[in-house]
Amino acid sequence: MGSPMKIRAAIKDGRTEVKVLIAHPMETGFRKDPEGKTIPGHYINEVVAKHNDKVVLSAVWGPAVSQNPFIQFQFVGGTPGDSVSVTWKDNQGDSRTDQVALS
Amino acid sequence: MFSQYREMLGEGNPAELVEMQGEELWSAARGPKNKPLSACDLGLGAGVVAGAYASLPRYFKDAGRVMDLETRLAWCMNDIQGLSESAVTARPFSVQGQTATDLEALTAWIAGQSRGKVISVPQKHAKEQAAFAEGKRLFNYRAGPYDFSCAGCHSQSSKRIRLTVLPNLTTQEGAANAYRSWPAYRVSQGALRTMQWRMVDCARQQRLPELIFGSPAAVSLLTYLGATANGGIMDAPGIKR
Amino acid sequence: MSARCLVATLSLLVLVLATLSPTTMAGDNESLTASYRAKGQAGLDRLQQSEMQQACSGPVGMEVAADVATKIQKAAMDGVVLPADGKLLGQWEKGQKIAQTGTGMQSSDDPATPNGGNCYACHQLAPEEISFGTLGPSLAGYGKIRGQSEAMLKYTWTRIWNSHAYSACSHMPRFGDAKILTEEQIRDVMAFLFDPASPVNK
Amino acid sequence: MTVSDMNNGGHSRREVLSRRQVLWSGARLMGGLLLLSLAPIRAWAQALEGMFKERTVDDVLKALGDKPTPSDQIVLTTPDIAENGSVVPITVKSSLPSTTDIYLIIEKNPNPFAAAFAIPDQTDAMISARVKVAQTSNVIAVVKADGKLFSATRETKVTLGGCGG
Repeated sequence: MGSPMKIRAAIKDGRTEVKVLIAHPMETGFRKDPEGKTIPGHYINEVVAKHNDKVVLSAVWGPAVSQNPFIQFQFVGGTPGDSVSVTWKDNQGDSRTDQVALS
Repeated sequence: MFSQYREMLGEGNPAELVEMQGEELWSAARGPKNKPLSACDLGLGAGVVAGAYASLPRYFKDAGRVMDLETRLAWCMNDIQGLSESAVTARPFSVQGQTATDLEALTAWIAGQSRGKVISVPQKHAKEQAAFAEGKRLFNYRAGPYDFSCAGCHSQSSKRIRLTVLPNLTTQEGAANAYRSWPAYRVSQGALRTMQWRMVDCARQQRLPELIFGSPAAVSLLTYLGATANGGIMDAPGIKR
Repeated sequence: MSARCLVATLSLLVLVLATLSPTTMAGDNESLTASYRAKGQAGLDRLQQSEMQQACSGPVGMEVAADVATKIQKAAMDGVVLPADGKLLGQWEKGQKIAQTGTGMQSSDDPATPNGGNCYACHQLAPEEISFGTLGPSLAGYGKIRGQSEAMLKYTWTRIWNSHAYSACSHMPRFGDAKILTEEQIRDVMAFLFDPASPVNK
Repeated sequence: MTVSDMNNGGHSRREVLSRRQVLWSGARLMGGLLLLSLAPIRAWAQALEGMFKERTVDDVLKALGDKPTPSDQIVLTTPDIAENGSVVPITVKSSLPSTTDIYLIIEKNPNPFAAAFAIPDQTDAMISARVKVAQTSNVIAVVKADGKLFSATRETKVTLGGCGG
C-alpha cells in the first residue's frame, strides 16, 4: 500500500508543472542485509500521471531508478479545481494512487 | 566541487516525505494514555512548534536537564503518552530501505517548522553553560586507537575528507552551516538522518565505542555546536551525499 | 615493559599532568563512560586517554609545552619497529588498495577483515585519483621527488608507524604503533609511495 | 479496503488512523479504479521488460531498433561529478518535433537500461528523474521522435565522498 506521495502541481503561464516524490525503497535485488542475505528486488515498474482523466505521463522503470523517486514534468493546460493524480505499481504487486487539486 | 550536484538535488528532497509522516504523528493520539504529543513543551511553551528547533538544546525545568529535540521528544512520549522512554529510544534510527522511525519523522517535521528562523540556543541557565563547556571539552578529546577527536577534522576551514568539505565547527560560520542543515536526507543511505545520528556515527568513525542516544555527552556536543552556531538561519531538513 | 621504559613513561605522565591547565583537567570522565557502551571490537577502554592523547586534547590553538612535545616525540621514535629483514618495500598494487580502503577498527567493522589505511581520506596520492582529502599534505609524486635513499625510506616508515615521532600532536593515526596496519601492509603502502611504477609517481 | 487493512503493516504509527489517513484510504479506493487505467501501458511495459535485463548498451540499442542518431536538439543535463552514485539527477529536454518517448541508459550499470517515459501530445518533451549510477559512466538519453531514434550522451563522474568507512 505504500506511504503517501508528495505531489506538487502549479499552474504557470498556461502550463501545469508537476513534481512528484514517491516513498519507495527501490531495492535492486543486489544489496545484502547485515547478515549477508540478498535483499529481494522491490521496485516500482509502472507509473501513470493524469490530468483529470487524461494521461499526461507514463513511465516504465527498472531498479536503477533511485530510492524515494522524484520526477518533474509539465503539461499544457490546467485550471484551478482540476485534479492531478499519480498511480504507481511495483514488482511485488503493491500500488498506490494520490491526487491533488490545482489551485 | 559538489555545489552543482547539490543544487540539482535541492528540489524534491525526499525528507519532505518524512516530514509528512511527522506532522501526522505530532497530532495523533497514541500510547497507553492515548494522547497526542501536541501538548509537549519544546521550550517555547506547550504545543509551540514554530521556531522550537532553532532554540534547542536548552534546559528543561520539568526534566531537570538540558535536552535536544530528540531527547525531549522521547521524554514527552513517556510523560504525555505513557510510552516507555527506553522502548522509544531502543532503535532511534531507521535502516536503509525501511520507513523513518517515529523519532526521525517527528524531528524532520519539527525542524522544518524552524525554516528561516535564527538559531538561538540559550546559554543562560548554569546547566546550559555547563553543557557547552563539556561539549567543547569532548570536541577536543582525543581517544581510541586512531587518536581521533572531533577537532582533528573540524577545526580548520576549507579542508576536505576525500571530496567532502569539512565544516570548521569552531567558527560561528562553520557551525551555523552545519547546524542549519540537519536533520538531512542522506542519499547514500536513502534515509533521513538526525543530529543524534550524526553524533553517534561520528563516534563510530572515531573508532570509539557506541555513543548512547540522548546521553549527556551527545547532548553536550550538540549544545556546544548549537550555541556556536547562534545567529545562523535554519534551513532543515537538508539533503546530503 | 622494561624498568627504564616504565620510569620514562611515569615521568612523562607526571610532566604531562603538571603542564595541563586546570580547565582541560576539569572533565568528569564518569559521565563520559556513562555516555558510551561497548560495541563490537570497540570497548569502553578506548575512552581512556594515553598520555599523548591527553596532552594533545587542549582547545584548538593551544600548543603543548616544548618539553612535553619532546618527550612525546622521543617515546614515539623509541617505539618504532623496522622490519627484521630490512625489507621496507612490498607491492604497490596492494598498497594502493590499502590507501583506498576506509574501514578498520570501527565498532561496525568485522575484526577478521584486514584494516584499511584510508590514506586518500586526507592525502592526495596518485594524481589520477580525483577523490582525495586535504587534511594532510599532498603525496603525489612522492618517490619520484624524494628518491629511495635509505634515510628517506626509514623516515617514511617511521612517519607511517608513528607520526608523533616527528610531530607531537600529529593527527595522523599511528598505523604501526596502534597495530592498525600489519608490517606487510606498511611495506605495500611504502611501495605505493616509492615504486617508480606506482601511479603515485606517474 | 478497510481500516483493519490499514493496520496490517504492524507499525506503531499505523495504530491510530487520523482523518488524513482515512482520506488516503479513500484515495486508495479510487486507486483501485485508477489501477485499471494502468492497463494501456501494460503492453508497453511488457514490451520493455527484456530491455531491463540487457547487459550492454549495444544490446539495449539493438532491442530498441535502429541505432540512434546523435542530435543537438536533445539537451541532457547531469552533474559533472556526483558525490554519491545512488542518486544522480538527470534532466532530458527534446526540441525534436513529435517526441513520443524518452529512454535513460547508464552505460556502465550492470543493466544499462534504467527508465522509459512516454510523452503524450499535451505534455512537454522534458523530464527530470534520478537514477543510480554504479561508477563513472556515460549517461545516454535516447529520444523517439516521429518514429525515429535520436540520442545525447554525457559523462558523469561518480566518486567516493566522506570517510569511506
